[in-house]
Amino acid sequence: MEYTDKVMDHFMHPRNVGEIKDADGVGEQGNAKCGDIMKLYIKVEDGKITDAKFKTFGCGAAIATSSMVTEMVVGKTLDEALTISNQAVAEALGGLPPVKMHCSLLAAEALHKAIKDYKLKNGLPVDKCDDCGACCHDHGHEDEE
Amino acid sequence: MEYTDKVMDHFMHPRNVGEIKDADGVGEQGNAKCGDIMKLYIKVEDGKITDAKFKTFGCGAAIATSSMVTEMVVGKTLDEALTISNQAVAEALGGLPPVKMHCSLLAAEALHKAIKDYKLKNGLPVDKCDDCGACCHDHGHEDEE
Amino acid sequence: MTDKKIYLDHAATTAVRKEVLDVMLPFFTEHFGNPMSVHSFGRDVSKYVERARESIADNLGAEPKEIFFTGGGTEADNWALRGYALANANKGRHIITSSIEHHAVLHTCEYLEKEGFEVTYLPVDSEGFVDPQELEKAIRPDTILVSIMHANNEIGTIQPIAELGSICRDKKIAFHVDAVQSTGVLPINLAELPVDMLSLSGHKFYGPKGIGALYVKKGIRLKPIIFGGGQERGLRAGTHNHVGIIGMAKALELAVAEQKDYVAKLTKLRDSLIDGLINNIPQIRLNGPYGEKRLPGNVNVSIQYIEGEGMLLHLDMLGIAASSGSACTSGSLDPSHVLLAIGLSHEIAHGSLRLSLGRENTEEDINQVLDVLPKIVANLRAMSPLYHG
Amino acid sequence: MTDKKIYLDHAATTAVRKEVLDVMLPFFTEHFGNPMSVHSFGRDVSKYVERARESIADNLGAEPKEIFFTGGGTEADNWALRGYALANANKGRHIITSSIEHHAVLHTCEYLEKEGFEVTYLPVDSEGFVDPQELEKAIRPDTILVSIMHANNEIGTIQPIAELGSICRDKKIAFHVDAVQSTGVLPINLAELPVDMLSLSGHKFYGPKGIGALYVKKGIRLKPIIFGGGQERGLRAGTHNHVGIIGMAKALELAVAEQKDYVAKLTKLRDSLIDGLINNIPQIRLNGPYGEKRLPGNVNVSIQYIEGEGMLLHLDMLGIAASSGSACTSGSLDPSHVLLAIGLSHEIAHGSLRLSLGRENTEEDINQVLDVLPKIVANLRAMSPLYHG
Ligand SMILES: Cc1ncc(COP(=O)(O)O)c(C=O)c1O
Ligand SMILES: Cc1ncc(COP(=O)(O)O)c(C=O)c1O
Repeated sequence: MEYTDKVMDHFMHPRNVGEIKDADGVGEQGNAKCGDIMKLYIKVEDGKITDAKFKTFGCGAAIATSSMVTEMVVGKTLDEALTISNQAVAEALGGLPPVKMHCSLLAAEALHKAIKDYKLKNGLPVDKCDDCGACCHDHGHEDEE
Repeated sequence: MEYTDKVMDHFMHPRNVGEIKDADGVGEQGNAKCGDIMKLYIKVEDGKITDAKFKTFGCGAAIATSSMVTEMVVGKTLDEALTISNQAVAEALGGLPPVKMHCSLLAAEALHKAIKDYKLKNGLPVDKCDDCGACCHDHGHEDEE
Repeated sequence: MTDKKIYLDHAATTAVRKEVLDVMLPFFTEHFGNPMSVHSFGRDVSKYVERARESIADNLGAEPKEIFFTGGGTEADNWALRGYALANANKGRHIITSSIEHHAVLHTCEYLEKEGFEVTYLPVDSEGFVDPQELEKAIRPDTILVSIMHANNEIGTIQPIAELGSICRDKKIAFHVDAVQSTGVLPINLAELPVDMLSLSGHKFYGPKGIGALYVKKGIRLKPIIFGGGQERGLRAGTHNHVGIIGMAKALELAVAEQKDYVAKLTKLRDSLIDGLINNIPQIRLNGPYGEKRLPGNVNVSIQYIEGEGMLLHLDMLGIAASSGSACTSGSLDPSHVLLAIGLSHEIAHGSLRLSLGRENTEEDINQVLDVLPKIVANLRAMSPLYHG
Repeated sequence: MTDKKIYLDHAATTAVRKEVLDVMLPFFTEHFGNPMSVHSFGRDVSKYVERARESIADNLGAEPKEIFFTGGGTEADNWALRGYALANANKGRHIITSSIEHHAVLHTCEYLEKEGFEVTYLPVDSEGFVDPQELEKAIRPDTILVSIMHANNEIGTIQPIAELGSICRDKKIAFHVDAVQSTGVLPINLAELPVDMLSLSGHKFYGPKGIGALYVKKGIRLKPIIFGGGQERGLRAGTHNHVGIIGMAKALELAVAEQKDYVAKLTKLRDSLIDGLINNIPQIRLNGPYGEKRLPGNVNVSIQYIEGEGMLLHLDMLGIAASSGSACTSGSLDPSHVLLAIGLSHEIAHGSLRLSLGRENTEEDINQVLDVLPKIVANLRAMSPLYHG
């Protein structure tokens, strides 16, 4: 199992660590029992995400994908942000080891939850798929065997 | 599996190879199907074995024990010769590898048969145990497991 | 930060010692025959293989005939359990083991469960000890085999195998011990210990990988689990890995000869590392016992609010190699079954770190860890949504 | 008679080539980590293990994911048969193999018979060939697996595996090939061959002992037979023998690169040895075919009226290492099952001699054998009660 340089860079120097005290939306995904929790805070202005911060308990990939997702969303409209899939996060990091793909799910889902939180708070319609997935996803395995 | 020097000596330089044309007793044991046959010829004078020769088809141990048994019997009375057990032959050779112990049986049994042959030819009483054993003995294994 | 790398994962594997490699070298190219062959090339090698068997037997208080070579510790464990269970199923189909065995034992037990055996997994206390009374209670009329490890690979707990073995012997139940972690480090005298089978693995005591052995006491019946040629008296087929065998024997000779000094050295390092960690990192706990009943080279701590892999990666960037019982590391969903079995919650088990010491470690290595780890922990905690200050 | 020893038992095992040993050396002491570890010591080794896997895959026309490492050829054979049978028993319980397979296959089949599988042992013709029509006839609706070796270890017969494999593929039956004797010597392109599993063993092509591999085609389902850690994608537990893996990969690279010249050389030596034996020893027969369908390094003859071990011992005293299919040599009661299967009587099978050629053999070696063997034969015949002149 080997992380890409990009993953290691985001792990060693994570961008946007912290909380946003007056966040417009907050999403939390995972739980400590499963070994990973991500809490994502967003500021939204004019339908655009203007700031994002995170706190993550989890492995190297969990921290790196958290960092990456905060970088990816800033400047995006909510709709654009909602199209960010876990594959997109993993790709942006130059790929993840197969056993770690579930970590990219964590970050994508925390993002979807934060957006949903913002929408609910602001009386906007919420898509039924805005937060899906549950804790302890089956880890994606590389093999069909 | 390793042969003792004594076995190798008797194998490389077998004593008493050949036939005795006017033998007083001939014993043959084993069969080619099982991979070993020994034919033992003896001359008897005054109840004593005065000469012995052999021909053997078989492995190194079969040839060495054949050679050894001919050395051991010459000069012995028939009764003395009958007490020569396969263990005695093996011991005289400094021991045999466990999987080869059955070869010492071959030689001892050919001897018993040759003596029986002599006795029958000469109207002497024959012990029911003078030739025992059959072809393809179970090879002695070193282990009880 | 220095450039020197610090290896603290000796429980995972060790390097082959130079003295061991030197002994192995001529056997690759010169003395290479198949020990089953009749000719001089074969007899030559066979002699060395049998000497290695005698040496290993000597160093364990066993007889050469009781030592069988395998392809590693895992195969030895598999063989002991399956080989014994299949050969003795007529006497009963109940097996007892502990909940903190290595997966080589536990997954073999799961296989045997599918094959119609029943397995009792004994609980352990908060330090990882199996209670002999629990063993007594678990024994049934149809119990045929008990398998308990000598020392645990994660938390270092040393089991009371003499006591556990006596219970088995009294009841005429076979007793298998996985000694993969203890071989060479703890004294093992099979002439006195009530043990019927014992597994070891070369690469855990500075020998080569891919070679192991199973001690099988005279009179114990096993079925083979690998079928083919007549090697190892018909019980374990496959051309002998004679280089591995010879190397493992040498490694064990050295380990046993140097055991006293080695253990003293490791114990000292271990205890200063444990003390340093406990004193310098808040909200930390030691897993496994303190003192004599802990493997001399084992340190295992759980550090609250953070996950193990993050610590490993940070340490690794600083040239320090350690291991963790976190789930993320192994690619499984649950953290270490051992840490859960001693009563840790999932949350805390995820934040565990194992530092296992060996020959080349020094007091400076310990100081280096104590210098960098508190900062790493603070750093990761600052990032953790669970930590509030 | 010279002092030089002549090794003619390459089918039993080979020495590790110097180029292979050189590649292995740094991995004992320097690059020694456990490839499953997260830290740099582990990743370092993991990289080399995966490169070795790619190299082996490349040299067999397979994908890296299709190569699984084992503790040798025997384990690979055991795994292919038992692993496949157990994973696919729901589809049927009939297996087909040949009567001249290695014991690693045959004894595994016997085990499976006890487990409720039915096994058909295909006969072979007088040269050791399996008839594809016999295979067709033996296939039943409940046949799940066919296992036929590429080249026979005793008599060198090369089976028509492409043809046999097509029959299996047509009927959607898995096809396993024991390529332990052919690896490196015969071209094997799994991208084209209709083969689902293939076993190999490092020490037969100048790699180390105690390491092997099983090719498992994508889509083929196998159960593990050794349980424990999650190595080899959960299918074969046990710490990787990385030195063995790396050495085996290098040995295969060299063998494949040099295959053409090596085969030409061996074939020439083989044929002059065969011709010389046939012309210089009366009442002798070649076992196995002449020409292209015989392993280039294999010579096997039966010499009437004498027993094989005697010849081996005499040759050995002269420094020549050979092997025999005689019962005495193996400690079993019957001579080689292969020689019996090609129709030899017990008597004649006992007098067999295998001379298997390799890299360091020369024309002089052949001449030396041709010089001494006729005398040895005459000598032993003079002692034989079966020989009448
Ligand atoms: C306690 C214990 N048992 C068994 C094993 C398996 O040994 P190996 O990986 O050498 O097969 C290990 C190490 O991996 C171990 O620590
Ligand atoms: C055809 C064949 N299959 C399997 C094996 C077993 O290989 P190993 O002894 O390396 O386990 C051998 C050699 O011994 C062989 O010649």
